[in-house]
Amino acid sequence: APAAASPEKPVIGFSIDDLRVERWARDRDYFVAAAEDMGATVNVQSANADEQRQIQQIETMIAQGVDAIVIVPFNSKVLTNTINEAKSAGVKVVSYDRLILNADVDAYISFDNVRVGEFQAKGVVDAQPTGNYYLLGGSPTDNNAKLLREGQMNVLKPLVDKGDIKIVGDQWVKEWSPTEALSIVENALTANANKIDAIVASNDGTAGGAIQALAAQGLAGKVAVSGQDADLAGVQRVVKGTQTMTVYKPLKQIATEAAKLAIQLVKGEKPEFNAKLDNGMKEVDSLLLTPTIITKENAQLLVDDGFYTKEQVFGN
Amino acid sequence: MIASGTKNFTSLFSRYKVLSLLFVIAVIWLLFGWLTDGFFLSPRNFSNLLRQMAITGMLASAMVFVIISGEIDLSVGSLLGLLGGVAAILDVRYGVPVVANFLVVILLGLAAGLFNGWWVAFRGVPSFIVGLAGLMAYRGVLLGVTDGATIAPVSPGFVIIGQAYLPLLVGDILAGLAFLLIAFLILRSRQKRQQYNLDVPPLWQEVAKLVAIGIVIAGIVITLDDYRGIPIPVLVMMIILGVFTLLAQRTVFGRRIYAVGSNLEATRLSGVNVRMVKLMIFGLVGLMCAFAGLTTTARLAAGSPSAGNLGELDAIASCIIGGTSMRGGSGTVYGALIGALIMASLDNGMSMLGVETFWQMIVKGSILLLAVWVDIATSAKS
Amino acid sequence: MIASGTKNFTSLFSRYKVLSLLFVIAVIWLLFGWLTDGFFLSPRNFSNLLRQMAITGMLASAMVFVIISGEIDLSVGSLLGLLGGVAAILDVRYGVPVVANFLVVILLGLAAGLFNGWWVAFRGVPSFIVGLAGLMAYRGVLLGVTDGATIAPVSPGFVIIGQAYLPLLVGDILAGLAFLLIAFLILRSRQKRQQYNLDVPPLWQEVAKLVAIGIVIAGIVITLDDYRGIPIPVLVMMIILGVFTLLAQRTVFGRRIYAVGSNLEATRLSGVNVRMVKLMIFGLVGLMCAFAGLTTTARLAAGSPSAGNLGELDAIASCIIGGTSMRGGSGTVYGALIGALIMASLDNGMSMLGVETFWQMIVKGSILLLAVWVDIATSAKS
Amino acid sequence: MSDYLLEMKGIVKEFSGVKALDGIDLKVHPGEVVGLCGENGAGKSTMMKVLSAVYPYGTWDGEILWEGKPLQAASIRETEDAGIVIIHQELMLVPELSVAENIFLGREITNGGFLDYEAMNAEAARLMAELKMSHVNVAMPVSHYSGGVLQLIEIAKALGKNAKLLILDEPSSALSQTETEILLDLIRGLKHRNVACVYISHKLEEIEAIADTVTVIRDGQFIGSAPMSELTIDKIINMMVGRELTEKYPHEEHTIGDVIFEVRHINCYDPLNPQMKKVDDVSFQVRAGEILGIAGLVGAGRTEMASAIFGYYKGPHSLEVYLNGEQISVKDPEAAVKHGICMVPEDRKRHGIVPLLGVGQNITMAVLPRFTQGGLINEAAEFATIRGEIDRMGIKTASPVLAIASLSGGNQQKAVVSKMLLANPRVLILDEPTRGVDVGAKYEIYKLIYELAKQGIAIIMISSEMPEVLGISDRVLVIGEGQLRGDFVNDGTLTQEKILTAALTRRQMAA
Ligand SMILES: Nc1ncnc2c1ncn2[C@@H]1O[C@H](COP(=O)(O)OP(=O)(O)OP(=O)(O)O)[C@@H](O)[C@H]1O
Ligand SMILES: Nc1ncnc2c1ncn2[C@@H]1O[C@H](COP(=O)(O)OP(=O)(O)OP(=O)(O)O)[C@@H](O)[C@H]1O
Ligand SMILES: [Mg+2]
Ligand SMILES: [Mg+2]
Repeated sequence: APAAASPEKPVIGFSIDDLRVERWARDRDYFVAAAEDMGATVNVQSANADEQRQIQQIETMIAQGVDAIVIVPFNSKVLTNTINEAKSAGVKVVSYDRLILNADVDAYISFDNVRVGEFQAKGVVDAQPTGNYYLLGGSPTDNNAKLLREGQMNVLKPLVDKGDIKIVGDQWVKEWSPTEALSIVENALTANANKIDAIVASNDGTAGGAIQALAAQGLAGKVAVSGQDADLAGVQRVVKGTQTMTVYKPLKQIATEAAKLAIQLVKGEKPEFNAKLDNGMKEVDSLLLTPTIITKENAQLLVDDGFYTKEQVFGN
Repeated sequence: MIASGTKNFTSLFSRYKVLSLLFVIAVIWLLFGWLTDGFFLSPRNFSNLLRQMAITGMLASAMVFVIISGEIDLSVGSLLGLLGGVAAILDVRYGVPVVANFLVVILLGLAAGLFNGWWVAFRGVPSFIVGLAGLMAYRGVLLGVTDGATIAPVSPGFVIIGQAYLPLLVGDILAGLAFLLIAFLILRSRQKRQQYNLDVPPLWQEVAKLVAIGIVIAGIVITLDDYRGIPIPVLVMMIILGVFTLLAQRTVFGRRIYAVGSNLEATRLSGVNVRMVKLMIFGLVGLMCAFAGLTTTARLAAGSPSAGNLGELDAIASCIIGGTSMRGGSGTVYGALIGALIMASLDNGMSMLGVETFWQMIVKGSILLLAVWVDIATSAKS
Repeated sequence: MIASGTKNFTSLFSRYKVLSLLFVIAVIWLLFGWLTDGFFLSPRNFSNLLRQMAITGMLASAMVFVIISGEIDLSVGSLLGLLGGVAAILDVRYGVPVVANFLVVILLGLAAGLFNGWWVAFRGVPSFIVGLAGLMAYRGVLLGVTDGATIAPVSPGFVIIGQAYLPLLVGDILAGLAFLLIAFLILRSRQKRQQYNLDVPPLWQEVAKLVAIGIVIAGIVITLDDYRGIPIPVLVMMIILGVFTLLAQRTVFGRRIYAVGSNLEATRLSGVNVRMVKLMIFGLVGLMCAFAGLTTTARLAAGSPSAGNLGELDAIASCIIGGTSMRGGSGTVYGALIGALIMASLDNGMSMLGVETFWQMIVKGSILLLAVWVDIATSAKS
Repeated sequence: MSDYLLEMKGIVKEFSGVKALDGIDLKVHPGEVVGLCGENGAGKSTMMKVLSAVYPYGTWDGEILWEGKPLQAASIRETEDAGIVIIHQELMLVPELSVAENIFLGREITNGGFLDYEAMNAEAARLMAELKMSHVNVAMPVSHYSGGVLQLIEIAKALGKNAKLLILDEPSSALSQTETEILLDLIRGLKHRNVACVYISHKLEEIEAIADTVTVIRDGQFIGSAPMSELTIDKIINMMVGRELTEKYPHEEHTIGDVIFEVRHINCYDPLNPQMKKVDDVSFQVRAGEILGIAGLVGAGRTEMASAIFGYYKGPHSLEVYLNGEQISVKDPEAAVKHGICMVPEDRKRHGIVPLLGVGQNITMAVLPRFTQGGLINEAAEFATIRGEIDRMGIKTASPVLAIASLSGGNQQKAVVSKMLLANPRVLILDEPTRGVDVGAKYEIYKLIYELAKQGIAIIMISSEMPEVLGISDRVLVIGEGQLRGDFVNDGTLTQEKILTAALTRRQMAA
């Protein structure tokens, strides 16, 4: 039950895009742990990848009287009204991981999706600098999938123009569904007579589907495949060599920093920022963190970071 | 239904049906009110609740006719998204004035609805397939026109219909007018019945009924005023409720919807143009998709490619929770809205409590089942 | 249907219905074959196509009974996901031997199906609501048990049922046996009819039919053998097709499914336990969800929390494309599978061509509509 | 020429290759009542559907002249506008709408765009009163009523339209004598207003009483047409079936044994109004081999009583059932059938047929497990049985796999009766078993009833056709307003008057 808010024992609302995705579940765990350590109460909500739902949840949090709301927006462009409401109710707003646009947010803390997309493309290009590339986008209705693609193209476009690589196909995976990714790659392999050298997949789930299709053709490990999120299954594939890379975002760090930031804002303290970003309405005080490319070589990092255990990553 | 002496029986019965729904709502509200230390029952949250149910409510108000007529429409979510997206594009990219924009989108909605209806009524394609095709195709068009990106920021004049509140005085006056209209209708009907020498219920009964209605209206308005007044989308929904209830109960078209769903063959053999009825129902749905789409875009202040996703399921569920039979022939608009309110209450209450997502899904599923079961079990006994 | 002299009529008619579906498939295949320079029509892609339709096909085979009986089940996608997830957890976390694992999951599926059916048959809750509740709740449980994470890697023994192929010889022998079984059934039925002094069709007609069946079976097997043989999921689907067709056409239970869907009251008054029939239909659905869930997990070599999402819509669409009436009382299992094949062909062909997503959605929606319309328009004439 | 209101010439109508009508003529003068007779499946209903454009112009061959001008209607609307109004053989009411709304469906009264319920209710009440049904609440949904009342609502609906020609397709099959009389009087009244009628009925006494001219068809062929004054019932029967039918009720000796079935204290209450009793403490016994007729006026509560015994009464009810002296519980039809209690329900369309299944599949529905062999249905054995039943009952169907919905009404009824006969009942309840069945086939059904009685089966036959009750029952119970008001042995002295008097006499005290 929600406790009455006070600066000493602040109540923080944490509205997350989609807790059905492993990565966000981890963010939540770290965030809640950090905030509670600092004496705050947290109400976590998942919008299940639905902007309408997210707005309703934020409204509900405002009605409930929280002191600050940390938001992982599903769609960063649709929260203008809601954040106006939060501000007029005196609630502090932190934009988490994705920058909320055209809105009066107090702070932003992130790994940037365009950056992640660039990492993905770069990871694949490093492993397979030339040849036939297949692009496997995320959900066609998900704004973030677009941002990832933007980043990927930043890297790939010059190489395509140079003639090093050739993009032989480009499909979006509905609802990030691994099953659908599997079918798409099966078809792509058939259509291209297996002549595909690299697949730029946008997250580990779809990468998993793609690799199953490759495995059926005995191509797993021979084709470069990207990913994102450092899902356990993804990391295991990276270690095994069937997936080229995944993107690790030190979640503990971002979650802990975000919790700290939110509480400082509530208490009227001045948090430390390292950048200012324009979100269309104002220059938002920002704290930018760097994601890491995980390949077979540096997978140990995840163990060192306490993200996974050694057994989980490397087996027994 | 506007009850009357000879209808005592049915009206009592149907009142019971509403009562069992209201009972479900009361239990849910009290439970959440208790669990959230009263936050759930605050005027502000009541206002939120009504706003949150408005979009589903608009869809459900038209969907209920589709289901009564024995059909189904799965395309509403996508059509809502498409129309909202078009509105956003017209506003953001082309700067079309708000009123013109609304008109265009409403006409588009009507046209799309009629197009769906044409396939069902005149080409004999099962509505499930037409809806499924629409579900895909309309979403596809939306992705095509928006290129998968969110269209923002929508102009402030547009945002009003999603976010603004009616000035308190205007709201109060409207509520008063609505009450007077209802009173007028009831009394005129009474007078007519006397004129035709039909039974009339005792005067005190009619008065008691009017008083009850007055209290409900006043209760809603006062609570909403206690926060900021009547939100525009809620106003729109209420007007739709009134108009559609009248349409269902008191117009030729409305009664024919029930007739078509209850016994299509008999209706056809009575010389009714059943195809036209079906066509018009789908037209109505298109219209409501336009309203819902505009409201969504206004609320988001943006046109999103995923807007309205799964909206069809919410709308259908609202209708059925509200007592509409999947077999056609029976159902009410207010039932559908109460259904939407139940669903919104569950979402709202659980998110207030910070219940974990997976628990929310489980609880929502279970309560859905139980609510409908309670409804069935109690109304079977009465 | 196993045709027979007196059935000439209906069988001719239903053959026409199949023909119009086959015509739709032929057009789609030829078109894609031409557009993809023949890649679409290669044995390898044929194998892919059948594998890609297998999961939807399994769901549709049971869904068709639900729809024939006048109900609907929206929970299949989530139940599939849940059962697949449980199988993955048992395998990955607890190392349960594959066979035991399958047994547990199949029993779980049956239990879940019966649970759904119990609410529909014995508690009188509309199946739409039971399904919707299941859609949410089962997915919720899945998220709860997996904590939203993909469960991998599944053991190789498990993966076989999703990815492996039957050895060529075994496949050929099985196909031969299937053919012999069909021949035996046809001839025994013929002999029985003679014994009861009923009309029998001319011998050449039966022989011609058998030859046609033989050619189809041989064609499928030879094409599949040309790639790697019969994929296990395709084998499972074929067995389900055979068993369910027999169930529908030649068993008391099957006949009663049609009766219940056509007129529940009359069936009940004939002394049939209609509730039991409904309960069993849902049990069957649960069973098929287990099969589909296991296959999905095997194919992905992982239990994914989003597996089976929207699977219910695909399954229902397959049934309806395949000529099952939403009003209950009519439909066939093979029709549903052909429906699934049409949908898979569209997805497969367009993704091969690299058509843009939004175009894919528009085209798929339009073709769905047109295919069903062609089916209706042609069969109305015959 | 044009002194005819209607001329139908050489009408031919085919259903997928089978000719249901093969060149039939029909002529009607203004104000004339034409009786249309023929066996089940002769084509009477089809003919009327052609006339009323249920089958629109172009789907049949031949010519229709209406008031001397060709009528080529594409829709029912057009024929109604022309003044042709039809009451279909199968009820065509919308259960969820009120009685008044049904009566005005398709031509609702509006006032400023809104329905004028007051006017519609008042007018509907007037129409129902004309049919002596003023107790019917016209604001109630139709689903609240059953049996004869529905038929009368249907008639009221037709009366409300301004007809020049009223087609009544077996309007009296669910009516008792009293209501039939009212109906016939009404038709006479219409005649005075120069409204013509085509009256279809298998109750030839009615034809004799009302028709000016009789047209007979057989197997889709025109047989003849003559003024009623030149005809007798026997002549009509001769034309219909092509042979003499000397007696209408077979009399076969059968021995009546001990009491095998008894019901005590049947009480049924209205499903919507639990205060209202539909059946009031009725108890009775039936002996093995006895044919017990149950007579009463429409709405007496006989159907309710039967459905309570068979375990499917919807409202609150209580009763005790004894089979061979032992009390049994019949909680649903399944249990009833298990105990050997079978029933042919009154409402064929709702409770009798499974429309999409074939005729044969309907017939074997209750006994399907009998044909299984190793889990599979032995279709050949099933077909042999079906064939036998179709022959025995004389069901006219193009094929045993034809969907039963496309059979003529009477033939559907025969199939439903056959279904229950196959179930080897010990007690057989027949609720209006000969409803819509032609005279020849009725005779066959009576013979079957005797056949069963001879086998020691107890038979309870509810019928509104008084001559039928008197013709074949051993004993007659009379029900009036839900009470048992008479128990007569049918020893030759029982008359219709006695039964009617009993039905209308209110008991002083419940027994
Ligand atoms: N839709 C249909 N499809 C196929 N055959 C039909 C259809 N409708 C009627 N028939 C056939 O046409 C013939 C005439 O039927 P019709 O209903 O006109 O008979 P009827 O004279 O009214 O008989 P009854 O006295 O039993 O009502 C029957 O053999 C019937 O099976
Ligand atoms: N006096 C009445 N007031 C209201 N409804 C009545 C009245 N009489 C009959 N009914 C309606 O008619 C129905 C009974 O009709 P039905 O004709 O089936 O009775 P029945 O005794 O079986 O007579 P029958 O079998 O001769 O038709 C009841 O369900 C009731 O709704
Ligand atoms: Mg007839
Ligand atoms: Mg009766």
